[in-house]
Amino acid sequence: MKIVMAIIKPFKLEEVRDALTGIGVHGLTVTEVKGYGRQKGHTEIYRGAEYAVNFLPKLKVEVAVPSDIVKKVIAAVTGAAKTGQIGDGKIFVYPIEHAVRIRTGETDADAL
Amino acid sequence: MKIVMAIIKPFKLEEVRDALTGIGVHGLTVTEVKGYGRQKGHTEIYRGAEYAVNFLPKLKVEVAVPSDIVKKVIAAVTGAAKTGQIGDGKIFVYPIEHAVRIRTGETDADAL
Amino acid sequence: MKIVMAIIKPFKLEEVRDALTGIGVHGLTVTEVKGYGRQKGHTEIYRGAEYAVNFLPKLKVEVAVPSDIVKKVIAAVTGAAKTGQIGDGKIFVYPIEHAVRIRTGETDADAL
Amino acid sequence: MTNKIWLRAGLPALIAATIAAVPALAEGPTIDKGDTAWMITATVLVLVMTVPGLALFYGGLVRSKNMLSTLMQVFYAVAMTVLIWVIYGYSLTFTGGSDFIGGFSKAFLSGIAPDSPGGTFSVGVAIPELVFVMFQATFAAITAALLLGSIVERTKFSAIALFIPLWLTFVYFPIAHMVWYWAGPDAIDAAAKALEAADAAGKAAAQTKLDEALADAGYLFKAGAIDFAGGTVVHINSGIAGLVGALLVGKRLGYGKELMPPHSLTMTYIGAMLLWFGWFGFNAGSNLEAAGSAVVAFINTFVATAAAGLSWMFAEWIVKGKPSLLGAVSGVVAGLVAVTPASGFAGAMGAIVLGLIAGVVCFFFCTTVKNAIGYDDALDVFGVHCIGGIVGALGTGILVNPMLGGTGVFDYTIAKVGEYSFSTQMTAQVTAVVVTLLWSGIGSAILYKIVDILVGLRAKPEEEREGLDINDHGERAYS
Amino acid sequence: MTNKIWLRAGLPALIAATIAAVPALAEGPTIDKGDTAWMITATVLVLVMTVPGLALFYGGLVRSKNMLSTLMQVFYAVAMTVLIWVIYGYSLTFTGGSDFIGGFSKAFLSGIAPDSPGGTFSVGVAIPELVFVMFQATFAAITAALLLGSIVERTKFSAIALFIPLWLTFVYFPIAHMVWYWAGPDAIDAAAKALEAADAAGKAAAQTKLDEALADAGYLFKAGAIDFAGGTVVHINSGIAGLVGALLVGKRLGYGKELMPPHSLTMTYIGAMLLWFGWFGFNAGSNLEAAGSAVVAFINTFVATAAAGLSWMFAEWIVKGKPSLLGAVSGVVAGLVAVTPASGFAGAMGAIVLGLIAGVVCFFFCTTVKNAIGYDDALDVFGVHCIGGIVGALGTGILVNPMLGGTGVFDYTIAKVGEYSFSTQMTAQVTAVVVTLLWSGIGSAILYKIVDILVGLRAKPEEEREGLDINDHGERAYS
Amino acid sequence: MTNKIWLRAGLPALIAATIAAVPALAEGPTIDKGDTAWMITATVLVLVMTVPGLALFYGGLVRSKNMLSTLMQVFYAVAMTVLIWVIYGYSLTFTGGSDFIGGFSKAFLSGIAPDSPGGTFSVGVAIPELVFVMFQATFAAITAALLLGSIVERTKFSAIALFIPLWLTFVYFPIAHMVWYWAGPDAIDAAAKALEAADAAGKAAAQTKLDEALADAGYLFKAGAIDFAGGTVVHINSGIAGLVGALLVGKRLGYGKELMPPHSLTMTYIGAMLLWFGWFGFNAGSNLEAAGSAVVAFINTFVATAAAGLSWMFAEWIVKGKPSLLGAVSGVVAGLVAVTPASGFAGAMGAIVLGLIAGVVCFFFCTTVKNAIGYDDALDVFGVHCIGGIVGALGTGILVNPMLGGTGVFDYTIAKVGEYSFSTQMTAQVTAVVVTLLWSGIGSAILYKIVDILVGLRAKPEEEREGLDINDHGERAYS
Ligand SMILES: Nc1ncnc2c1ncn2[C@@H]1O[C@H](COP(=O)(O)OP(=O)(O)O)[C@@H](O)[C@H]1O
Ligand SMILES: Nc1ncnc2c1ncn2[C@@H]1O[C@H](COP(=O)(O)OP(=O)(O)O)[C@@H](O)[C@H]1O
Ligand SMILES: Nc1ncnc2c1ncn2[C@@H]1O[C@H](COP(=O)(O)OP(=O)(O)O)[C@@H](O)[C@H]1O
Repeated sequence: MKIVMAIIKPFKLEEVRDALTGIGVHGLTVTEVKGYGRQKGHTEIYRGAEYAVNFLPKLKVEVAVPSDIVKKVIAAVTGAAKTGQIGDGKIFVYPIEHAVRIRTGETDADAL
Repeated sequence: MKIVMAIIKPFKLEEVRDALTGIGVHGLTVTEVKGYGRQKGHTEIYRGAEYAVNFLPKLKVEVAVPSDIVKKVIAAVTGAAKTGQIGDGKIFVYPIEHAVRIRTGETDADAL
Repeated sequence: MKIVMAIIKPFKLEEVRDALTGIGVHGLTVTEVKGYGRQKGHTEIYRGAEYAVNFLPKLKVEVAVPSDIVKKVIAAVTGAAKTGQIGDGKIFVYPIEHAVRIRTGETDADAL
Repeated sequence: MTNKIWLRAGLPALIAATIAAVPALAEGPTIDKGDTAWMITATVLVLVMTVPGLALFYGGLVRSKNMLSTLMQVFYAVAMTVLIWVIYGYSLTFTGGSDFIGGFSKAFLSGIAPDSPGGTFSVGVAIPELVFVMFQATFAAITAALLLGSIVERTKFSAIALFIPLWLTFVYFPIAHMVWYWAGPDAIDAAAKALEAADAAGKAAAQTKLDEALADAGYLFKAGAIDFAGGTVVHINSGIAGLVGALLVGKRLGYGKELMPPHSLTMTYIGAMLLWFGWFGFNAGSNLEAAGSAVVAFINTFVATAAAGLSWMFAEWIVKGKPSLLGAVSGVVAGLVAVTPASGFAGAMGAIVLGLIAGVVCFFFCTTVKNAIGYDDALDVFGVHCIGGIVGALGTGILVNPMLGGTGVFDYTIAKVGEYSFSTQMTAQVTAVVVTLLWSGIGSAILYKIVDILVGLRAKPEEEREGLDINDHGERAYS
Repeated sequence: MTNKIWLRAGLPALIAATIAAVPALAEGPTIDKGDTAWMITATVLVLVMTVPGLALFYGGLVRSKNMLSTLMQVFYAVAMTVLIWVIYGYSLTFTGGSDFIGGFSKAFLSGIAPDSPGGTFSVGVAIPELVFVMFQATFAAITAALLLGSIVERTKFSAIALFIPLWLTFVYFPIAHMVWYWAGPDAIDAAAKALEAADAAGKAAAQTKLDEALADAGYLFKAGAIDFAGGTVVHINSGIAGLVGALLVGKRLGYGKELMPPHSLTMTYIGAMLLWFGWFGFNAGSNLEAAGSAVVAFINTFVATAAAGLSWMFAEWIVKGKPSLLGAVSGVVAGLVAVTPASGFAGAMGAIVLGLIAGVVCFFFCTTVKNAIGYDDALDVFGVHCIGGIVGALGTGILVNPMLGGTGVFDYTIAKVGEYSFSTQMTAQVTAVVVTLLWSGIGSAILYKIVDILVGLRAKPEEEREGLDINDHGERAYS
Repeated sequence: MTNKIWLRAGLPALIAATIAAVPALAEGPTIDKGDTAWMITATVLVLVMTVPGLALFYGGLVRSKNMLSTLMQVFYAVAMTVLIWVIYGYSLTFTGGSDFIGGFSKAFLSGIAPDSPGGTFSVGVAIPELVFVMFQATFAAITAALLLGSIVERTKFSAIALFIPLWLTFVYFPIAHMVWYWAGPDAIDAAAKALEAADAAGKAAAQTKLDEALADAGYLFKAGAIDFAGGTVVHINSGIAGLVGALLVGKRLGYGKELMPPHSLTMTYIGAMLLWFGWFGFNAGSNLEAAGSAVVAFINTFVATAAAGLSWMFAEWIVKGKPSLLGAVSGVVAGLVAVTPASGFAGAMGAIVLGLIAGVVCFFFCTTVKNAIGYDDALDVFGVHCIGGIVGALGTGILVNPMLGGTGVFDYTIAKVGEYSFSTQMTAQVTAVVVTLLWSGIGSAILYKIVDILVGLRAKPEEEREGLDINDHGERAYS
């Protein structure tokens, strides 16, 4: 199993969620994060103080899936999260060795 | 070493923390997340607008532990976080290659 | 490729960011987390109720980098985040199998 | 023309006078410090009901990325209105001239000294005119601010900065003049007394004088429409202007698709309660003295509001299954709006009924009707203020009836309460509603178009996405 | 019975009269616009002290998942009280009948015209009765809202919706009638004068008349208990009702185990400061005219509050090691509560001492005692309002003593301040405290039980876990 | 010495008198209930402008980890000031003695009864002295609270707890006495009349009496400086004390390097609007009666504020490219500060000009100048209050000129408005500014040093990093 972790623009969440359910993935976990990268931030001014804000609000979406559908998941996320503008985000995939559903104790594939 | 990452119900944090210290795990990191899965959300109504809210507040608990105690950790978390109702959450385990304690520079096992 | 995940003290973020850009790493994702470990928390009192607060605010910094520079990254983060006092935090490194830049579809090294 | 004159002041001035034990001195009206104290207080209450009151009521309902832009727009409307008002707005509104607009004789407040007396609704009772000037300034300010609720979260600040002064000048001042400008009680009372006193020879001349005094008033005032504290001038006016704005500016990106929950109902609650608080100045202050119908308006502003808050809440509980806080406070505002024109005229029990109706009607409108039509009036300015204002304007025509516990309408030409006639009164009320809807609806539409051409109404999509706080003002509300 | 009458009004009415230079006209009491202006202002101050004041003070202390439910419950209490009050509450409270409850003669405010004069505490001085009606409405409203603080975060909204009207009817109205209802200064003054004037023949009859006038009052009023602005009626009453509620509803899930920190002490601070702000209307307004003991109550509401805020803060600093903001603002409320019954009677220095004591006593109670006993009075309604109210009620009996800078108690039958007797006064004070504790404690217990049977008091465990905002109201406070 | 006396009261007392129709009775000044009602209201307005007004304005601008410490410091300043004021502050400030400080004759408010009349600025018009006592208490309180803005986020609470009482005693009371203490209108009027009436024989004696009456005043008052509501006493005074504090306490850790954005501009907005709201009590209340220049101060407090808010906003829009909410509300405060000394003297149009200038000057100062110099006045107490206060103090000297629509300055010795002389007036104004800057600057520096030696001014670095809320108060603002 793998976890597909995607950093996306906040307003894209609903579309990504729909794309995933579209391919049969019905569970995911979302975290509010701040991202730093090529996309340039903005300047904020509070009286005399000017700040260049480089950390932009993003969402981190984590989905645990069977290894065989990772490609489909990546495609789905990419398709839904893409705007073509700088800051669309990244997808990272890493392996997991165990998965457990706390409620039932089911493990691995059954737990996803 | 592994990181045991558990998605749990927010009010279960204290119990999970106690269960872990009970088995000698004295460090963990918690993140507020929103989860989507089988557990159905609720409807919110603001004047004319009705929203079906499917993302529910959860906590993500990450614990880095030596590989040999992973099973015990899983058992401890499962035991503490379980309510038996939908939405209890998941546990995912993935490997880490290095661990460093910033303060001392100690690495791997000593760093946990 | 690896993800270097560091738990640091909040006010150290700017220094860590500078250290990373200093070694040519121009992307990272930050999450507000709460940490539990050796560093003791503080007591809060609200009228009759006294709480020992053991979870302290930390920042989780995640950087995806090519495997070959992991050591440099660890060194940079350690150098910048260290205060020498308990609670400086940890660094964990884990492997990633794929990386994708959503905007362009570029993968792996090009995506970082 | 008729020599009857229907007046906004509900309570017989003589009662007021005796209550207040203020003798009408030969050398003109006197000023009682109790009245001055009350009117200064009432004025600051109306200010606080707008900033921060209305600003928070609105701000809590938007997403946090647009919080500052909402607060800022309301503040701007207030500050700009205050300046325009003392420079020429007061003069255009409260001096004679035509039936539709006044003149510039009091521009820059010229001729108004600290001790210049301003008429009230009681013969021989005055307050410092400068206090009246500022009391009315706060009315213009909140009206301008109210309409913004329908176009928040997507309209450029520069557009609003330009729209506000135009709208006040071409829409608010004329309507306020039409409804509220008149010669005042002392002028009419004097002319009427002169007519009585006049011998056969002088009768004709005296009659002309009286007719002139009566003719020196706004169009709707002369039509006999009664609006104690601004149902037409403030609420219907801003409500329709808001709807037109919502239609011309268009829907917010993602409206209907994305979740757009209020970012802080706590702020909305604070705002609503400050609106209630300040509205006592708005309604009871509109009597211009601490007596008579001030007390009537005061109690009605309590009971109608409580009734409307509960009726919306219970309606929602029954229809949607849960009583929401947003519903309850929306009902509060609906009740305040509806009772505004009626506050000095209706009896307490009549006000309760009015509140109960307003709460249910506005609930139905903001939920069912709005969704059916599908426009994006972001904060329901139309559904609450325009609809509630119409309920109030028509309700006033009914509840003023002494048979229903109302105060009746005072006729200065005969120095007592006039006969109540349902048809006459309702005709006048309907006229006021229709004229206001047309003037403000059409006028606002033209002004929005002009602004759109000059600076553009709508923010860029990516700016709207990221939020107006950062893009229009370079700040974030919360860190 | 005695023909002495102890009166809530601290200051000799004649002084008040001369200060105010209001002549007592032959044809009945006159209304001064300064008094009307002040009383309208005072009334809206009491409203704002409740919503949003009290609502925020309470709301800030709960967890964010219960914020809206807390705000909503307070609003509901206010709105429902206002309607019930004008329909029958005022009549039951402020008309004669028995020593324990009034009648329905003024139900629906029947017979009260905009210009009906309502008595004050000065002979010959009146205010519009409608203003008095609403001033008192705000007292009933805040009392009903106060008790909710002990049962928030776990009690169903439907239970509260039912409990409030019952509690007002069977607990608040009777107690307010017992403490505050009397025939008024003019009636007694007239009867007393008549007795003097009466010749041998008429003496007996005149004496009967006076006795009747004196007998026409509430039980505790006749017992000689003095409570200037509501120490017993408002604070002890709501405080004991709250404790009973906390015991019957039970502890919040996880109480004592989980962290339950206030979700926004900023809101609690705003609320506390608005309570102070509005309390000037509450205390100084209770004199019913802008004179005499209004000024006394005004200054005492400043100094006792400041003293109590600091005494709690310093006590905490010494005992716990740190001075907390929550401690300071809790002291503020404790001081306001304690000075409420004493405000029109004590001298400024006496008020400071009272405040210092109240702050320390309530601090000790909310920390040590409460934890020792272990009930879950969520927001310390009992520890602050009931305990603080008792400190105030007893303190008033001492500080009213002219020897201690107090004003003494005015005796209308002899038109001057009566002799001060410690034992007499304290007996009366203790009686009032005990009667209130018993009536409210027992009455509330019965009503909670009835509500529990009819709709159930307690929310389901999972609903309580998830929060009442989403489950009772379908909303979230913050997004 | 001269027997001319320049007075703070702008409006001729006779006009006031006729407006108010208050007869100056032979048996001393009378109290009008309208004045009492207004002054009670004005006083609570000044309280609410400080807590929660100023506290929120400040609190919103700090980081959330220091929110409670900021709110707490402001509350502490208010509570402590209120107690000190009634114990000895009022006496030191408002009794005779030297030109620089009063005596202890009224310590513990001894000799002040509920009905003791306190002088106003109109001959024969009084208010209850106790009301004046508390009105002035709120001025001392806000001044003490204002200066804290420059040293928040790093100063220990214990240091502030010690500094406040010292500062009031050695800096505020003397300055307030110098500027505001005088014998009062009745004393001077009586002496002047006596002089007229006196025959050749009595002339000399009468002249001495008058000179004595005139001599019985504070140093700057006699110098002819006019400051209607506290430009020097409140704003320049706290502003310079704040700057000195910022320099002595030092910069916040990370100042200039780390981001320190306001944690809630919503709170800052609420605070600013409550400041505006309460400032009407501050300025219009400073006339001490509901008449004459109260009305002038009232309108000026509207227009100057609106003008300054907009001028800062537009200046920022032009210079920085975006109009910020923080800029607009900072302008609001700058305008309020600048109009404070001028409020009862300037005409409305003059006040607008003053506001426009104040907004731009303070904007320039808080951005360009401050950054150039590089001190860490955290919340710009110096840039807004001291600079704005100086603009106002000097502007007052110009705008009081009747030629510019000003009211002129009333001369009680000749019972009419005196000749206006630019040079005389400006000399007096400059003197007042310089004396205030020196006394407060030097005095504050000494007191900070003393406090530093006794308890230490600055929090430990790690405590400052973690935040003062947890370390000084053991609480967090939000959970
Ligand atoms: N090397 C990295 N490690 C972790 N997160 C990254 C990395 N590079 C980018 N990100 C995340 O992806 C987001 C988008 O990256 P950015 O370079 O701004 O735009 P794009 O992905 O279009 O090139 C960043 O805000 C950050 O959250
Ligand atoms: N495939 C998944 N990947 C990541 N997180 C998941 C996944 N499935 C579930 N979760 C997380 O687990 C939580 C509980 O899952 P849910 O299906 O609602 O209940 P249960 O675990 O009892 O079946 C979800 O809210 C989500 O945060
Ligand atoms: N085993 C662990 N797993 C995950 N996070 C950990 C672990 N141990 C420590 N942490 C994180 O590192 C932070 C610092 O650890 P702590 O023991 O307090 O200080 P130090 O790292 O200096 O020994 C903790 O607050 C927690 O967020």
